[in-house]
Amino acid sequence: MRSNILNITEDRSQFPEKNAEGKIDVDLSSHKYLKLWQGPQHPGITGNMSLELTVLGDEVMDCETHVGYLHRGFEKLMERRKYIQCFPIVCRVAVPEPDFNEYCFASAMEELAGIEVPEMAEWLRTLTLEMSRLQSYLMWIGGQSGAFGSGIIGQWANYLRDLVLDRFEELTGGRIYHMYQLPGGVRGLLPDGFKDRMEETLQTIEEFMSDIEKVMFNNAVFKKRSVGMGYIDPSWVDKFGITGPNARAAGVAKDIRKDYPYLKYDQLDFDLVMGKDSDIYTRADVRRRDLLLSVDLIRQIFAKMPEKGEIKAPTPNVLHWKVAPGETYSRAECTRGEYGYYMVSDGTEYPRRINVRGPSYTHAVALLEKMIINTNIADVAGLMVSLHTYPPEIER
Amino acid sequence: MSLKDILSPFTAWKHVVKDPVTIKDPFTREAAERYRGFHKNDIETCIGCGTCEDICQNAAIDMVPVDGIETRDGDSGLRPMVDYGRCCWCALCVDVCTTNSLSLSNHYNWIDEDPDQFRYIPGVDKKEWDTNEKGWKKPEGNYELYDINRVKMEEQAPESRDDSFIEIVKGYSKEQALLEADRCVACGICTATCPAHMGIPEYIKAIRNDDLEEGLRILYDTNPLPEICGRICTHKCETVCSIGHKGDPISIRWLKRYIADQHPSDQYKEILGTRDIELNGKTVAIVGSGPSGLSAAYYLALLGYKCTIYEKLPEAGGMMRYGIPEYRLPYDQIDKDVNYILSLGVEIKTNTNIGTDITLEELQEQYDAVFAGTGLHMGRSTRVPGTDHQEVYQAVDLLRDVVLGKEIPVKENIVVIGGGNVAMDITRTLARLQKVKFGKVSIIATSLESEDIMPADREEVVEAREENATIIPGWGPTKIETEGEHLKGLHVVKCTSVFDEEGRFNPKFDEEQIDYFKGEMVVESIGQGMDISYFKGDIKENLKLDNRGRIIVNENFQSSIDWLFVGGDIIQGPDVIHGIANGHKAAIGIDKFLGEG
Amino acid sequence: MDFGFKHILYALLTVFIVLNYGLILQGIVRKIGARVGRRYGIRWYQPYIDIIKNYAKRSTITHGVMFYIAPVFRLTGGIGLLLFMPVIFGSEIFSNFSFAGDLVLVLYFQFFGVLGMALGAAEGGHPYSAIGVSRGLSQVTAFELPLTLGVLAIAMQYQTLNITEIVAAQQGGFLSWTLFTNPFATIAIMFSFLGAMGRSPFDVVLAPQEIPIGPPTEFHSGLLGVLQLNRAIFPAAKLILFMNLLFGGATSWPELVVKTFLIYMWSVFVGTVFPRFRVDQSVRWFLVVPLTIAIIAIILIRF
Amino acid sequence: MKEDFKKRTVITPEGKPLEIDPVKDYFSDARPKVHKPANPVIEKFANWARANSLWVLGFGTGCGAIEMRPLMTPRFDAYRYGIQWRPTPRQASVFVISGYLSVKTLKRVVRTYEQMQNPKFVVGLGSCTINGGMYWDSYNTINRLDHYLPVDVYIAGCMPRPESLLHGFEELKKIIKEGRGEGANKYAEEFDWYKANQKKVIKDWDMPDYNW
Amino acid sequence: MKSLLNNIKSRFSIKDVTEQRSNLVFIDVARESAVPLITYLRDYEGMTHLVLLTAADWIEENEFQLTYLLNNPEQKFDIGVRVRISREKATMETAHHLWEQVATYQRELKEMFGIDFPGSPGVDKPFILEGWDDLPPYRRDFDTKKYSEDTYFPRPGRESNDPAEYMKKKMYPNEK
Repeated sequence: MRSNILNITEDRSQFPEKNAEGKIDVDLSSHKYLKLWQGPQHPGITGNMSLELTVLGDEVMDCETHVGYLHRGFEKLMERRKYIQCFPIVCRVAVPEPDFNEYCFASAMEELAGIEVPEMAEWLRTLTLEMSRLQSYLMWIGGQSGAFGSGIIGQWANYLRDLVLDRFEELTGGRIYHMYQLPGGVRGLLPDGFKDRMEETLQTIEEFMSDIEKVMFNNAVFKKRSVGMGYIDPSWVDKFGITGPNARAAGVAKDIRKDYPYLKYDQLDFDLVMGKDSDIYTRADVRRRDLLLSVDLIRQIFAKMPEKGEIKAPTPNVLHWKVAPGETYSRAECTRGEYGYYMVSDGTEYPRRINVRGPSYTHAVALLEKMIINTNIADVAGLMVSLHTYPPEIER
Repeated sequence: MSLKDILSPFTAWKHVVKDPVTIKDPFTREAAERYRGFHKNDIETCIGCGTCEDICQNAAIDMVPVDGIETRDGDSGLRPMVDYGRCCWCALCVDVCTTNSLSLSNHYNWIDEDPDQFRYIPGVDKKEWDTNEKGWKKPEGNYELYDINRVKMEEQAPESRDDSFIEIVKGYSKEQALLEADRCVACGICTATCPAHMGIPEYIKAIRNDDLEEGLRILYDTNPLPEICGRICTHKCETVCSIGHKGDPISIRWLKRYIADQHPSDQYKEILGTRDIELNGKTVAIVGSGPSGLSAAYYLALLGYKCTIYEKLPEAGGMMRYGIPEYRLPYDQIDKDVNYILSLGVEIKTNTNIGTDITLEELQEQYDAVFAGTGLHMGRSTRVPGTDHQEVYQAVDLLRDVVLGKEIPVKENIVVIGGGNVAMDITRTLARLQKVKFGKVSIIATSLESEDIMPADREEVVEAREENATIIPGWGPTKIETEGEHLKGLHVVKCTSVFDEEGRFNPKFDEEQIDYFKGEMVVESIGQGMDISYFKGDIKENLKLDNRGRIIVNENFQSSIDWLFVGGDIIQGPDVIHGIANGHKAAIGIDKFLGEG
Repeated sequence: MDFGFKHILYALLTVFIVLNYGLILQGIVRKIGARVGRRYGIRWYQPYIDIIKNYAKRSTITHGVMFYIAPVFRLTGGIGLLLFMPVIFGSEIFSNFSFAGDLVLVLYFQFFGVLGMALGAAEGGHPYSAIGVSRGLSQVTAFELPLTLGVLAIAMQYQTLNITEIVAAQQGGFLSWTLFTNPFATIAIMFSFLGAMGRSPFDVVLAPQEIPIGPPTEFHSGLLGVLQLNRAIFPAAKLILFMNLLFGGATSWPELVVKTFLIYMWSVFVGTVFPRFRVDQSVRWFLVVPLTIAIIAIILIRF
Repeated sequence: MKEDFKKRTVITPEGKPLEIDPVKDYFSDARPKVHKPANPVIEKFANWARANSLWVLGFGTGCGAIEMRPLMTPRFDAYRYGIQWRPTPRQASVFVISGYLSVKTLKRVVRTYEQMQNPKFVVGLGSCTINGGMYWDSYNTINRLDHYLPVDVYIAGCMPRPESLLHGFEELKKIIKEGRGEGANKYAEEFDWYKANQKKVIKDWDMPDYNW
Repeated sequence: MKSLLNNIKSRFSIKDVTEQRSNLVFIDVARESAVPLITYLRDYEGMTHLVLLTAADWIEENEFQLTYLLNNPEQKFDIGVRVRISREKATMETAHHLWEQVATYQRELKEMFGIDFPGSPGVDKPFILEGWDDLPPYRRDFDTKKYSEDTYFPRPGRESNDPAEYMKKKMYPNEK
């Protein structure tokens, strides 16, 4: 279930003794323990957060997550911006996957304002969401292998991601921040020849993914490091609010694309990617298969979407768009789990309150702090990446 | 763990013999066709409306003056300056641009040591990407961030209106007004162009907020005749409206009418807070109850002056009542505006002709100051042969007679000379009378100006044609053919241009092309003149005129005689909104004059 | 062994050549690794610039005397390793200070640098250094065991502790190389070699993802320059050692280049595709796989 | 101030009380020194080496860090231009401030910058470093990087593309070769001004002014 | 969902029910019944997944609104439990014992809104901000633009003109 230096298999999660508050008593002056900070300047940390580790030898005794290094106060900034002005800033909440922010924001707003998005725009949104999932997974796979010391996968995966970004650039005009899913629709049809180029990219991805499977997933050392590491018990899923691949790898079928079909997902044919061992390896494998599923979904979308159509519903003048008062919650399945926007409108041109629910919020704080205890320092980075945490969505 | 797990990773080595996927020369790599790079701006097309500044959530855009771009009607003379220390390249400024002048190139590269360098005025400061054709442009198709099409106004159908004087335009309902007001981008380009500088974006905003009382207050800040202006204003604001560059301009005039229509006149005092005005004991006489006179009276009354209006005709309103047909401006609406002004303690003496019933000198003695806004009530003649015939009429006279209820000698075929709004008014009025009298319409209106530069409002021409009047622009009259008591018709010649290169009136004709319009009656409507015969004696001596016979006034509309203020059409030419603006400024001037004295 | 002034000059020449060879090798190997990742990688002469750059840094801070001495220790380890074994067999100039018991000294120098580094890094006060050092020491200890046993097996095979003699014994066709005469010892040593080269899967000491580059975390400027020199000389020296012990040594520079390059490529070949072991895993691995083989080698020699 | 940093008194094994000031113990408060360039010929050669061996500190301070990965991976492969990662500030020579800096990060950035060795260079990446970018009105991000650290070169963009970054590094190389990359000395010269600015925004200043 | 609403209506004092979507309902409850209600929902109605916990500031009414958004993973619907608490010395009962991540949420709310949750672990520790000495930033009366301008020196040299004002000035220089 877990592993530690001496390979003692009994449960060491209660070692050392915990006090009434559930924390261990650490006397640093005893020189028995060492305080170790990983981050914010640390290459093994995704994004910018820090872990305050208390270690005994190579074993982590206690961990506290510190976030806030990337806090920009989005939720406050949005309160003093008109709805349309929030549109360029929402994508900045999560850099690897801006599109889910754009979608959740737009759909929450459209729901409150009673706007019906045209068919074509829905297809294009579905397409960008899947492309986004693709590139995010590709970046993650580089991080996961990198965290265990294999640089070569990261090189390939980032190349593949770059290809997807090129397609994004053609479609949306932006590489990282696409600012494509405007409330009411999207900002452009597919450029000429886009499908062919995308298909080429997908083939390259599939080609490299089979290599990555051979080099990373059929790798003795990678298995040694990841199998049995970082176990998540299925009973924790509700307790910690775990969603997405982390839950699916634990055998809990949770996928918003299936559970609450949005956009055109009800017209796409796919099965949930599930795992059962719930360790780092399984989670990695679930994500790998999910990545390939995205490839398949993009092909399906191309096959099913119409050639032309309206891309934007008529909306009120965006310069003074007043959204009807009300509250709603809009969610989407991102690579890390449930992404959601909780929007409160008071009927003015400015949102009253927008709360962004990023999956990392639960994964990187409460869950990570629990999982990290009694692991090896060397595994901390790999463990963290296996939860696919991303700090900016914790602190926004 | 199997042997396969140990061996299969080595397959990675097959890549060592493959070519690197690296971009060999990343320094000259071009971005995608749609890439959002640095800004470009077509400064000739740009009007400096500042909508880009409004939508920019980064406060990255400043509107700054630019050398070589003059401020003029419809162009603020400002151009956007972009701060790349703020810009996030969302391109909303491009999508929202009212003239489609702003776009982004796909150039992405800007490195500098000095952080203060990262701002420039696209299109003005030359940049290497100015000629770059690629880059982000507003998406094609029905992609607009606001509605560029005007909300349709319900009107009387031509069949039901061509024999009556019922008001044609029905006015906006609340839903329509909200939709129309929503289209406004609140740029304010219209404000300066409007002679009265009405707070147009502000009152449109009041409509959006459904705060019509606030809207009314904004209207009365600069314009005491909203019902009238809401119907017949020449709406210079709409001409320059920034939305008009790619769609229909906002129907500012009708929105103004919408605000005024929503309030019964008995609520005005409450809303405008004019219930109790303290008099300051000074008195002002106002000659003429046209827009300038009423406007001056209103603002003077607000300041506490006791005003008395002297009107020659039986009812107040001047040209608004006696020059504009009822189907455009119903009399009850004039009464509504006028009565409110009178209710503020303004006194009116109708049927009182200055010069005959009472002289200016007497007014000077009785009052502290005098404002003269007597307007242009004399028709001008083309002076072509035959204009002295008895069947040749002046449009202003006929229009006045209609209002006064006099019998109009309508003939079966009529020719109208003129292409302005007055010409359209008389054409459509006579057409109605023809329809009543003969059951059919046979009237021709002809103008010097060709169709595209006709001074009349576009919708006037369209509506006139809907009412079966014939409009034939581009012809100049040469001779009226008469035969004793009877009039036969009008000879015309093709007019090729009206203004010379310097913009002066200097028509050119093509003598080859001639035409002949048959008719038993000719109405001239080529402009009006003023009648200032009431200035007599010393006053006439001391009053300074310019070389074209116009009274010289200063910016407060004070003439060379300090107690005499002059405004309205006789200063500014025929235009209701100018008249209102004059009256307002004269009121301020009088207050200044009397306050000092 | 007569220590003449001439010998010192010869030794310096050797060090100079090996240093340059080491630097170029470093550059080329990184380029090869980059090719697997489908990119061009650094320029082959980049390591030279890096060293010059580091020496050209203007400021240096210190954490104490040991902090200064540690890189010198480390470099001494590398140069010591090089100087006490023959580089080119049969060449007077490049036979260095090889003497009767040099094999023992060479094994000691393998360890010497790490110890010095441990002292210096600990004085640096950075927790990552401390952790890196503790990992490094345990890993070195772990792979030294099979290595020493393997070397012992060879010493027993050739009945000498002099590397020159070991090389001499391997002359006469490649079938007389230790590789073929004593395959078990070779395998054990070559597995240990993986650890000695500090590449994946045994690079947890420097692991940038886990503890940013371990022991040298605090070293900078000129101090890092010294370490970099060592990083060029030490691997090259190790390669020469393993070449001498297992692959018949070299009688000319081109032969040396070919052989050492191929030996180096063995660690690159493995290192590029495998992630890294945790230190407990690598220690266990060394104590199970190579050690067993080394023991077999010893036992085979005995009988 | 954190509990760990507060002054405290401990009893030594001899039984004597000993006052400990951890801030003084952990950090140095010596002012940074101005390091004059060496003689021009040597300096020129040194600058060439500095320019061609840019060791970038692996500290992604903002969202710009996301474009670092493409930069260092096959597609753009900055290694071939002498640009390399370095995970520790001691050894890095270039500090890429990749976008906005929250106050909490600024504190770490200042510390990290001060740990780097002279000469060191700062690249401001993205609009946020120039004038606050899209977070210009945020209560938690600084607006102008040059108020807190000497910046050598700015790259406009949000995000700047990897190509832009490469252009930026080329510009930096040019600056270094021309001997203008003296940010570290500037920092030392105007130390008090920088410190005052830093202290104005970093509210819980629990470190000495200069801590390497 | 109907029966669920009936169940809780009979057990708790519900102020109001707003049906936003077929699978999203907001329930307004009194402060005292909030935590018992979500405990009940979690334990007996299968709403085992806490989606989020957040607050909104209704400064005009001098109240904070707390929203506990609960999800039923089996039957796929959400219930948002809304509670109004006073802005003055805002406190709320802690719910950290129900889900592990609630303590984090409450820590954030304490920092960003100043809502206290006595008994919640680590609630007083700074979470995102460091050395913050102003109003809790998510409160409506905290002006982020002003704070930013006062603190972070905007780059000088920026000035803009309002087109309407500028045109009036240029075209009618004599008018005020």
